[in-house]
Amino acid sequence: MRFLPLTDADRESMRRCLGIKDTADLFADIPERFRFPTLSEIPEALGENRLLERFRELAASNRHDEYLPFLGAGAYRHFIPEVVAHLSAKGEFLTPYTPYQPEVSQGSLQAIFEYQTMITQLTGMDISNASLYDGGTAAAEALLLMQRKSRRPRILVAESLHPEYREIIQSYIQNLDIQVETVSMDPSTGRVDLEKLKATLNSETGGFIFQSPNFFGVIEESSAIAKLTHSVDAYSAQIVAEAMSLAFLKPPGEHGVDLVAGEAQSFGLPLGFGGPYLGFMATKAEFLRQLPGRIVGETVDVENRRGYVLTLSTREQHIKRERATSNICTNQAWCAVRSAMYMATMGHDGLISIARANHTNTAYFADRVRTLPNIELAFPRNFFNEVVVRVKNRQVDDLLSHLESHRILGGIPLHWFYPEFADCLLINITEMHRKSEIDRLINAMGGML
Amino acid sequence: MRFLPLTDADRESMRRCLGIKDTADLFADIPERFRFPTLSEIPEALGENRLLERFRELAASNRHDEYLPFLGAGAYRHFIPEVVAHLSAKGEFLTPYTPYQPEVSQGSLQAIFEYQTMITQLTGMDISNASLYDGGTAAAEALLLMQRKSRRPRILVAESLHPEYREIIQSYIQNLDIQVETVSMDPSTGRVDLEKLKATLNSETGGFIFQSPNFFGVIEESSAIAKLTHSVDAYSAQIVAEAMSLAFLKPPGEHGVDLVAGEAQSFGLPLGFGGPYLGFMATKAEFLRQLPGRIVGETVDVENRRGYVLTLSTREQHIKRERATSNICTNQAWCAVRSAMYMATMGHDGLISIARANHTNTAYFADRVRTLPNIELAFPRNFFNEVVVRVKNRQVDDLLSHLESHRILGGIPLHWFYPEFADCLLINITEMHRKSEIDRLINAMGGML
Amino acid sequence: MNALPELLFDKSRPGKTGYSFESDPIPETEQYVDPELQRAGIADFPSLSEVEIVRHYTNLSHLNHSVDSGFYPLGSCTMKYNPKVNETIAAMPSFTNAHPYTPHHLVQGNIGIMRDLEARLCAITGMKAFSLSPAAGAHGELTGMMLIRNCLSHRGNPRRIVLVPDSAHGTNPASAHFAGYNVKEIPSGPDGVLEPHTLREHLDKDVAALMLTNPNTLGIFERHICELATALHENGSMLYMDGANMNALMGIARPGDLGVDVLHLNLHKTFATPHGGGGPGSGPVGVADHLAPFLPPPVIPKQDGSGPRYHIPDTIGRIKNFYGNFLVMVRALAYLMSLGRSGLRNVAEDAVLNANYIRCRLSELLDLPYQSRTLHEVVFSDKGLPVSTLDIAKRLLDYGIHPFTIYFPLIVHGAMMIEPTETESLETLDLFVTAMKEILTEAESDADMVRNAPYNTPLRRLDEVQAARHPVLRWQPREQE
Amino acid sequence: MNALPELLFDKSRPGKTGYSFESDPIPETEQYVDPELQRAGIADFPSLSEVEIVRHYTNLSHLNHSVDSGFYPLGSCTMKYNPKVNETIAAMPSFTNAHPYTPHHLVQGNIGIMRDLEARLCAITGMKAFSLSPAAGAHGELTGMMLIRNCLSHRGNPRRIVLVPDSAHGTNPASAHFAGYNVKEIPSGPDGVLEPHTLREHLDKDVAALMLTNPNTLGIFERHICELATALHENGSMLYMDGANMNALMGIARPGDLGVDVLHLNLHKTFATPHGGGGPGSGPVGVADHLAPFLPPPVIPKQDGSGPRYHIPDTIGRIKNFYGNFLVMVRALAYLMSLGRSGLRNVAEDAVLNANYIRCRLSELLDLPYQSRTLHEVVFSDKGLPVSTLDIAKRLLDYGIHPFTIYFPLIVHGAMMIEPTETESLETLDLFVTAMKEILTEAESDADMVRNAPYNTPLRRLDEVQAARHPVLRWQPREQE
Ligand SMILES: Cc1ncc(COP(=O)(O)O)c(C=O)c1O
Ligand SMILES: Cc1ncc(COP(=O)(O)O)c(C=O)c1O
Repeated sequence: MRFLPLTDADRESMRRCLGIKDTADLFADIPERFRFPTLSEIPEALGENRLLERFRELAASNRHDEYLPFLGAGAYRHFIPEVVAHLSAKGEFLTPYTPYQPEVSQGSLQAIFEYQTMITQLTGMDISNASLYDGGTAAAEALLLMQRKSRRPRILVAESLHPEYREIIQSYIQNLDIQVETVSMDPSTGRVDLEKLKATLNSETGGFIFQSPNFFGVIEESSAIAKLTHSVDAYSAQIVAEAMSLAFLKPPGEHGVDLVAGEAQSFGLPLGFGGPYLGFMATKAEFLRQLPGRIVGETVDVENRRGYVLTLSTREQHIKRERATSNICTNQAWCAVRSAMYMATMGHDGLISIARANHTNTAYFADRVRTLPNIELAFPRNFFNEVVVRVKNRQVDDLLSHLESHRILGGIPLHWFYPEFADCLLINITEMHRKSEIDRLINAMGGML
Repeated sequence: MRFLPLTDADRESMRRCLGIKDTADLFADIPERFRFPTLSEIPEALGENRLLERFRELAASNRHDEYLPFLGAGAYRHFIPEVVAHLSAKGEFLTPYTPYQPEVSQGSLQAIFEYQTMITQLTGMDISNASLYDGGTAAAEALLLMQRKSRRPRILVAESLHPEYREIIQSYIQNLDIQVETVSMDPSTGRVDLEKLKATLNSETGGFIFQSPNFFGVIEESSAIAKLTHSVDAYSAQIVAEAMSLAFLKPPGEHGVDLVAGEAQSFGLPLGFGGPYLGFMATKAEFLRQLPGRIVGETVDVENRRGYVLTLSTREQHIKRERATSNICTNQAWCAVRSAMYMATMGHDGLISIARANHTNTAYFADRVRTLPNIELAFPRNFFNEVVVRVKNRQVDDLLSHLESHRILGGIPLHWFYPEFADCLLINITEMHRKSEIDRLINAMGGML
Repeated sequence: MNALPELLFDKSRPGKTGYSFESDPIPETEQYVDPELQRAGIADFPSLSEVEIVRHYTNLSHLNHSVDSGFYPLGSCTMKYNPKVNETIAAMPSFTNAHPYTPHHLVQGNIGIMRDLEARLCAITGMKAFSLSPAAGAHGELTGMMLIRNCLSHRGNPRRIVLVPDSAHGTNPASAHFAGYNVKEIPSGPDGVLEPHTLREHLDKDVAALMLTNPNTLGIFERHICELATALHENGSMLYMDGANMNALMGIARPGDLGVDVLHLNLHKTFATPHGGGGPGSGPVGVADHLAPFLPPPVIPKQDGSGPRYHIPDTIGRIKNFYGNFLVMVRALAYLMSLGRSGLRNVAEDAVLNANYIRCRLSELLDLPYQSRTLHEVVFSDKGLPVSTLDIAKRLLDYGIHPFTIYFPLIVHGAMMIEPTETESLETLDLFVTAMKEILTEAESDADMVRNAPYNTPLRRLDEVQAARHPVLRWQPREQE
Repeated sequence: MNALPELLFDKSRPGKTGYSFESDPIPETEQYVDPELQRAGIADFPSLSEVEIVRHYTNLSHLNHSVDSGFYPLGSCTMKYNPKVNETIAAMPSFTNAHPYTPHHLVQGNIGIMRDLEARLCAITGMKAFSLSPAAGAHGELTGMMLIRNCLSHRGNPRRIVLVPDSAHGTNPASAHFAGYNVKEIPSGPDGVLEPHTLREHLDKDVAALMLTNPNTLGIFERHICELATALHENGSMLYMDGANMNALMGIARPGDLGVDVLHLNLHKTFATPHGGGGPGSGPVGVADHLAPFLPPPVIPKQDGSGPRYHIPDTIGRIKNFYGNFLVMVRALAYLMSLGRSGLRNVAEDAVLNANYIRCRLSELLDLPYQSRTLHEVVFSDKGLPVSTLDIAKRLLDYGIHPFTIYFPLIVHGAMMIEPTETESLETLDLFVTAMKEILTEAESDADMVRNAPYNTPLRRLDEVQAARHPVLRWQPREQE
């Protein structure tokens, strides 16, 4: 077996050293009747050539690559420079463990320190952790963090937060002493209904968690939200599911929010059928001791040379056990390093111009879709790269099938998550779409309506 | 431009340092009327996304991957473990220059030293150089080497040597004081006609160069050949175009030949539409000072630690200029390193078992093809993984078109190189062919004949 | 070669570009976004050329110890070799380019991968169903504890307490806590395993479950597991198994047969997916039949051709976006296919043989606090040594060897937790043993030398106290420093 | 981290396997091969597991300086950055899996690549046709000299002599020699370029050609080139241009316009294909119209859809198997497409600007033997220094910088030939200048320290004399040593 370096002779001499006849003797503690199951359901080994063949077949039985996609909703198709793939594939980044021994882990540690820095620059926050699992769990951690820090039992969640994120939050808090209440949206703007928010906030409220751009693609009024929450001494957490928007929009920090968390898959991670992605969390400095997850900090070695270490681990499970700020151990370190590679490669101008291209393309779609009969933008202003269209007198599923017959994946039907939006479709357009492809979507839509 | 790290500000400050206004001033020596051509034939730059698109289109306009191939003749389709691709793609192996500064090149140097060792083990020779361009030029270098060493003007070449190799030899010697004569084959065995060889050898003959397995796939009688050449104090050079055969056949060194050269593409290099491949050359120790190409040798550093350097460079063009043993400078170093990775990964047992699988599959084809009417093995014995079939009463091109209509690339028609073999097809079968694929070829052939 | 590269931000110069992307020209459009919502620039965000990026990360990469570069016997972490072919497979465009909300009939290959992986994990563990959603081991624990809680709630009472042996990994109590339980630590017995009588002493109607790592973090098989399971089940409690150490058991015994109700696996350990310097992982959760109704969505149906199920009436609810870490699952399945049925047992046997060989060779030199038979790892203590576990660990770095896990499990004084894994050769094990011997000799003759190690690493011992006291967590432009 | 890894052979143990391949079972067949022709084993051939292979080469890789890891100002070698996207492209299965004897209608993509590359090279150089066959620069030279010889033979007399300036690269005289010519070295003038009167002194009816490197190996543009060409042509001789330094000229001037009859290019230099630690390269040869009939097969026709031509009546004959180094061509074309029309000139301008900046900064410190304007590289001498060029080179290694080319060209005493290329930043150039300054200061105060450098490299100075005196060119099993 190519993964097993012991030879039979090695095994024999090792058994001699151990004074056993048969390696099976090492398992004598295991109840005999359960020892060495046959596992007949599992096929025998495949050679590397057959393994590759098998996976090529599996790959070929996917058909999505024949379709022009307009799917977003928390997972975005963006350009990834090839240099990112090459560098992140290096075994030296791929195969270490969590950098517990900093003297031989400066590669990963410095890369993560740089990641943390770029995340703070993009969000306008003071500090960032080293990653969380994904956007949805980052949102849940943000909620728990606000609750811990505020010591208040009640957290508000915007209806326009990604429905999967809300589901995850619900699962995370179901057994904890936290009450979560939903703040609904203004159906005309797609934004948080600020009046309702104001009415719901009270002195029991630890914080408000909202997404911007929100699930409908609409940019929220973060400044107003931050002000409202602060008026009852509660925190505000802005969730960002499309990290690319950070390079287009005013940083959440400048709006006064206390915490930004979300999904950074857009920064160099492929769609990958949903994972691994990259949860991030950046906050004001005051949250530091309550932050979940790993944190890398700068220090010096005994010769006073700059170096990096995992730090503030007294927050963590391996020290604090059940009183830790979270149970996270393995995080998404490599994804963070890869996203740092992406951000560094795109650079200041690149990231901004790609973000602009996202918006410009989406704006072009908006211009054109408005000329179609029987279809409208549900929320006609303040979107980044995602819009909701409302189809008049039509089931949105019919439209989707029609588009599919034109080899287009036209978007995500909102009724999956919001039954009241049965006539709405969430459409994502990025820098990857050519003008002609947007035109193709418009024409296919026009042909149906 | 992402490949140009200078900023406009840098350029400006550098120009100030140089005391020039315009970078164009640096080119003042160039005749003005020829300065700065417009190059309007060349399109403007493509962004990385468009570049990849363009090459994906080019790749898609190849259609060969829809066909079951049986093409060999000096370029062979073999299994390459993925680990080889991953390791050889490392930038640290891909992007250095020739290791002129050994203190910072031990990676490449040790890898080449190991390559040299494995080549000598496979060929049964004393020494190996660090690579040559490819099999054809290696054959030409072998011929020149024998002539230099023997100081005799006449070199014999077997008719069954790869026709391209013979063409290259002809080009290489056309302007030199060397006479080359062809020794024809025995049409019943496909081997060198030993009687003719004996008759042609004389005291003016410096050496005889033959291929085994030869172009027709037939294993030559190396021992007898070596004996015959030695009887007139001439050298014998065995060319190996299918390096995989070395793991199946008795090493040339044991047959007494003086020199082995050829093509090692089979060891881990993809078909790649013909290149880059890997010329190799291994000889008895006595040829050392006359060897063409780079050689890596072991030595020690000032602290007496084992290390490697390029050595014996007094043979080479940068020292000896027009009296060098060859003009080669850049060789195929990375291919040699990659092939060493391949050989090490396959290992002793792997290389031998893959070589056997080549032969077994080809033998199975031979068994089956002999059952077909109107078709025969032109040289029915002593082949490795390539055979010639003769089609009775038929143009071989018709058979090939028929096979192509069955999505099979049936082989190489010998009339490309040997008009007298108009009814013959050279068929290669490797470990990559499944039994069912060989059956498919047989059935398609049977359907036509 | 050893100096740390400058930071990206120090190298950055405005005007440099590392990328090249060509967008289509788009006609002028209406202005849809309020200007005050837009940003101008990103202060201090780096600008570098492509070659500078490549050099930065190439040079950083050389500062890492990794499985690809050497021995990494980090106990409990199963730092085994990650086959390269899995990377090739996980990089196939059909997998990397698939959007998670693609209509199911267009991604049957991907769904087939998850289905096959689940089936194999069921076969290996004897569990009846799996959720592939959890992103890592700890996430699997949380999911598993939620499953238990929901199931008990369904039976009428979620109960309040989860028992965790004192040898448990920190994630166990933390996860139980985030599932709303109070954690009660219980002691392992003198031979390092949980005694049934200890369990019984703590067992009452408040106990929801026991979280048991098996083999435990001492590397010892919890040989009373069947009895523990029975006691728990009779009390209406459940047995959670932390399966992070499944590398010792696959092909050897199936937790489902032993009475386990729910367990998690770490694909990034047992199933050879690379750990990435700290993730991503994948921590599938396997359950017995009675817990299956509570699994989080999406649930992959067993029959071919159908899409995942989202509506699971009794579910604990979603715990992760989309399907989980799909590309990690792809690697794990590729690994399982490479091993095949018999390979599983071969792996476990060699892993256990290697660990026992280390144990045998080092037990003359080091204190072995528990004498019980151990499986895939072995834990020594620094009792009686002139230097501490930390010192030995740091000195090992000078030998080019990554240290074992140190100071865990907490029940061993100065624990050295050594897990060689099956992908290490006898030669490597012997080199390690020799290095340990030499270090202990060094420690006898010159303890200070060992205490000041390492010497030959890119940096020497780092000041972790300063890092925590004066946290510098991001680069700042010089002016503001 | 610095020790050299053991050799594969020392690590090898019979019974280890690094591969896994599954062949189909094949029924028993007849025995076709005489038993005495078959081999049993391969003595001492290595056997290792996959993880051992990975570690071996990972650790070896860390011992190399490379363009990916740092500055590499090796003069004449154009060690520029090799874009990663080209590697992705060259690895596309449709290119890597194509057999060179595939019927042409099934490989039109590949043929199109070669056609486009040729067209671009023609446009850049002003030559009329190209052969992509040559495997490297020296191979291109040989091909070019054969072309000249065949053309002259066709005109009645191949002539005997090729003139080569004393500053030429060693491959020039060697290639001329292997094309059957006698080489006559001629001196360059006091300002480093070949003077027309020098040429005329040597020009007679025996002279077949002049081989001129332009810009030459001093980095100086041969500014009399048009006059030289005219003199040659009037004498019935030809002008061969060694185009290895085309990085200074692309987008700036076209050799074809200057009177060049034939030239070679080094794709592995000017066109950014990686040098691979010494190859593979690709050395296309471009010709003026009168040499086109002699090109080696295969010739790629200009019109789309057709196959290559093999039957070229006046050809010099084939010089390389198949089409040449196709996958190198793919990378070069990708690079050219990335640059586009204007990028070519930008590259040359920055390359020349960088070299002149180095020249300007270092000329206070080092002797500059030729004062002429230089382009992409600059050559200093060690005249007047307390240490030699070799010492400085070795000391540079301690600064993490690969040395310049040393002792070439031969006409400069202790030559230091510095070619930064356009892919270096101003910061890197400044670091290099600073390092040079420091080394020269060190040399003043402690010459021996510099003479014994390097100190911080994986190995220290190696004994090249011993290597040549007692050649050890392969590993041998210990018994036989
Ligand atoms: C025994 C044990 N349980 C649980 C975990 C947590 O797994 P993860 O790091 O994937 O969250 C670990 C990992 O260190 C472990 O060793
Ligand atoms: C000026 C010059 N000419 C020719 C060559 C030979 O090129 P190659 O090494 O590709 O054979 C070189 C390479 O060093 C060179 O610098």
